[in-house]
Amino acid sequence: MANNNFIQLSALAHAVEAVVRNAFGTATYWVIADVTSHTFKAATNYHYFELVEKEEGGQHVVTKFAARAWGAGSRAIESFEQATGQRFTNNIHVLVQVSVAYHPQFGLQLQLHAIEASYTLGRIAQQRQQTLARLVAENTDIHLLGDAYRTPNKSRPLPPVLQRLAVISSKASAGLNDFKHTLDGNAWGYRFSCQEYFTEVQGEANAMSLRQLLIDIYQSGKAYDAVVMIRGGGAQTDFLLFDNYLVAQAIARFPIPIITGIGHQHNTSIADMMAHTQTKTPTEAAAFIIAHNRAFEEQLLHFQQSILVRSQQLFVSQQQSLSALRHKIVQDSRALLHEQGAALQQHRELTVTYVRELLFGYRATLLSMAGRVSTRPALILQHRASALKNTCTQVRAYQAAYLKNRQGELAHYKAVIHLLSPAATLRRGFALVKKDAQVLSNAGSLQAGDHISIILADAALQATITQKDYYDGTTFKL
Amino acid sequence: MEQPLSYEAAYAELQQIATAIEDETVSVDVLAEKVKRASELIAFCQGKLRATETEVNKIISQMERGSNG
Amino acid sequence: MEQPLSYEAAYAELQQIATAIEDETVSVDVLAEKVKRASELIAFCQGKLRATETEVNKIISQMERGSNG
Amino acid sequence: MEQPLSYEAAYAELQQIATAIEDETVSVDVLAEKVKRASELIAFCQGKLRATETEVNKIISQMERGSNG
Amino acid sequence: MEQPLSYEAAYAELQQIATAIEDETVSVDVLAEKVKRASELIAFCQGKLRATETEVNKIISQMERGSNG
Amino acid sequence: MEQPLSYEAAYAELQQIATAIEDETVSVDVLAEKVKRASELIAFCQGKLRATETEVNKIISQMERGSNG
Amino acid sequence: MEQPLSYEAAYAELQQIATAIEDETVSVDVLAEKVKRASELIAFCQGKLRATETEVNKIISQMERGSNG
Repeated sequence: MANNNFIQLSALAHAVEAVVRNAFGTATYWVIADVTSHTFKAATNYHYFELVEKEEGGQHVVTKFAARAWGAGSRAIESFEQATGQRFTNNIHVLVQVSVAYHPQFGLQLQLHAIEASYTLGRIAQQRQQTLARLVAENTDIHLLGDAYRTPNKSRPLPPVLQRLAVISSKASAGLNDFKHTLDGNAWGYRFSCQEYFTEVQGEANAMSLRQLLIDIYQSGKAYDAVVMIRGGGAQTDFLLFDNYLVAQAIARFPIPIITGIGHQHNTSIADMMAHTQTKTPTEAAAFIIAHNRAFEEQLLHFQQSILVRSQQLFVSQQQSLSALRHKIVQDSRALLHEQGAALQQHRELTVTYVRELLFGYRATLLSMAGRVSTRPALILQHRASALKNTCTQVRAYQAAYLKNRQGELAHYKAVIHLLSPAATLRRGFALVKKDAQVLSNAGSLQAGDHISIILADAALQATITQKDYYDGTTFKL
Repeated sequence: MEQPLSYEAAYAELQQIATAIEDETVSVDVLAEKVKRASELIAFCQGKLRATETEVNKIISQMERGSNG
Repeated sequence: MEQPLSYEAAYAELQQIATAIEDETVSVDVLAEKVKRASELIAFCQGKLRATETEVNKIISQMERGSNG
Repeated sequence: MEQPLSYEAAYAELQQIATAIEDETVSVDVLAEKVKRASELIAFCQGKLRATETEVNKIISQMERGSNG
Repeated sequence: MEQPLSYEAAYAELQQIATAIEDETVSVDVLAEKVKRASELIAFCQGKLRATETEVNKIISQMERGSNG
Repeated sequence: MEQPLSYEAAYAELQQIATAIEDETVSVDVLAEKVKRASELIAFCQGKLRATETEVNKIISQMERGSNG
Repeated sequence: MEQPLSYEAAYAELQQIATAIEDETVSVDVLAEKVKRASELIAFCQGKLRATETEVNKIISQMERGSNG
């Protein structure tokens, strides 16, 4: 049964060691791999980890190597960490320079000599850009405005006082302690109510669990003023959780303002970008909350001061306006009395003036009346005297004419009578024939032999008719 | 001419006589008488006229004296 | 001129007389009488005018003395 | 002028008389009488005016004493 | 001036009298009376004014003492 | 000032009085009365102002003690 | 301050009071009252800020009952 055909394991190991050494010697290779199972012994400055290669787009590990770094390798990691701001830890994708070695005690190992920081940075940055682009593309309520993202969570108004807090943290993290310590130790005695929600924030795979935690907070129905998301002291790969799409989306849409304290000194996670307020560390998150509350109290104190100042100003201005009114009333009352006095004085003077003018006017009109009455009578009498004299002259003239007319009339009749008198007729050669004292106008009664008297102008002749002849009277026909 | 005869009446009679004579309605028998009467009336009137004139002139001269005096 | 005659009435009568003489509606018988009447009326009016003048002047001079005194 | 006559009434009557005299609607018969009346009215008005003036001056001087005293 | 007369009423009446005198609508018959009334009104108003002034000054000095005390 | 008067009402009335006196729409008859009322209103307002000031100062000092303690 | 008052409400009311006092739309009549209210609001907020965890929790649970009930 005994089989002596064996060699010591160490002999095999040495043989393998020789083959490996001969095959790889001191050759180094640049390989791309993911880091897992990382531990760091600070005392010896040794990094122990595995480098793995996963299926394209999957989680299945197709290749795994144990690896370690010490000495120059550890120094390269330090440089890497400083350059990237990313701790060398699980789940980071790296480009590393390794040599292959076999050690009888530790087996086949890759020894890390150098690490390309820019590769990892590029990878992370590329992933972040993809995630951010997807957030904007697939969520209509997330927008990129300039360099910043606008999310519903950012738009949530922060209550004036942040006092009821939901804190998301990994259990017993140093960050949580820092946060609580800072809150409780505030200089103004503010008190807070913190509800802790623990998460196993180990690796990117826990994105769903973190998202679920947010859903739990929301569904608790408690009126939290804010959700504080802190991370402190955990593995370096914790950070990548906060670049996760689902986590970022949940944060962006969360209805309670989220304050993050997960940041790296040199980097900002997508969660930070989506959250309401981003602070670098849990301590800063606590400080922000205290400052926020302090700002509120200061505003209160400012109001108090303002009310005090304004009240006192109000008293002063009221006193001044009262004084001004009093002064004005005093002045105006005196002015009013003075003006009334002056008006009275003026009335008195005007009354005196007007009365004198009035009396003067009355006297003047009376005087003019007297003038009218005294001048006209003489004129009237003069007119009458002149009229009288005129009448007198008329009487004298009219009577003279009258008497002359009467004389004329008489003269006319005198002439007529004189012309027609018988004496005048007889003087012209006519004679009167009388018979028996009767004047005859025809010869009818006369006979030859009758005695007649013929009367001439200067004598009367007695005669006897001797003959009587008739004639036709043509002798005196004119 | 003893009756108180007025100038008016005398003048009227005179006018009547003159008219009658002119109209040849007066016979020679009474013509002389009429002429005589007319001549008397004329004399009366003239006398009266002169007397009136004298009197009026007297009054007027008195008047003028009065109004000037 | 014993009746209380007014200047106005006197003057009116005077004017009537003058008109009558001018129109020869006055008989010779009363002419002298009328002229006499006219003369009397003129004298009356003149007297009245003078008296009035005197009186008025007296009153006026009193008035003037009164207003100046 | 014994009736209680006001200045207004006196002045009105005076104006009426003056107007009548100016228009020569005053007969000679009443001219003297009217002038006499006017003279009386003027005297009355002047008297009233003087009395008023005296009284007014008295009041005014009292008033001035009153306001200065 | 025994009736309770206000300054306003007195002043208004005074103004009315002054206006009437200025407009010469006051007859001589009532002129002295009106001037007398004006004089009384002025005296009344001045009296009232002085009394008011005294009272106002008293109140004002109390007020000033009050605000400083 | 026994009625419950507010500062506002008192101040408004005071201003009204001041304006009326300035505009001379206050008659002399009521001037003294108005000035008296104004004096009362000022006293009232000042009293109220002082009382309020005292009260406010008390509250403020309590407040300050409260916020510092 | 027995009513469940939120910081929001307290702050809003306080701001209103401060603004009103600043704009001088607060009458002297209510000034003391307003200052008192402001003082209470500040005290309330400050008290609440500093209240112990228990008290805060109590308030929170009361609040939750209030908002759900």
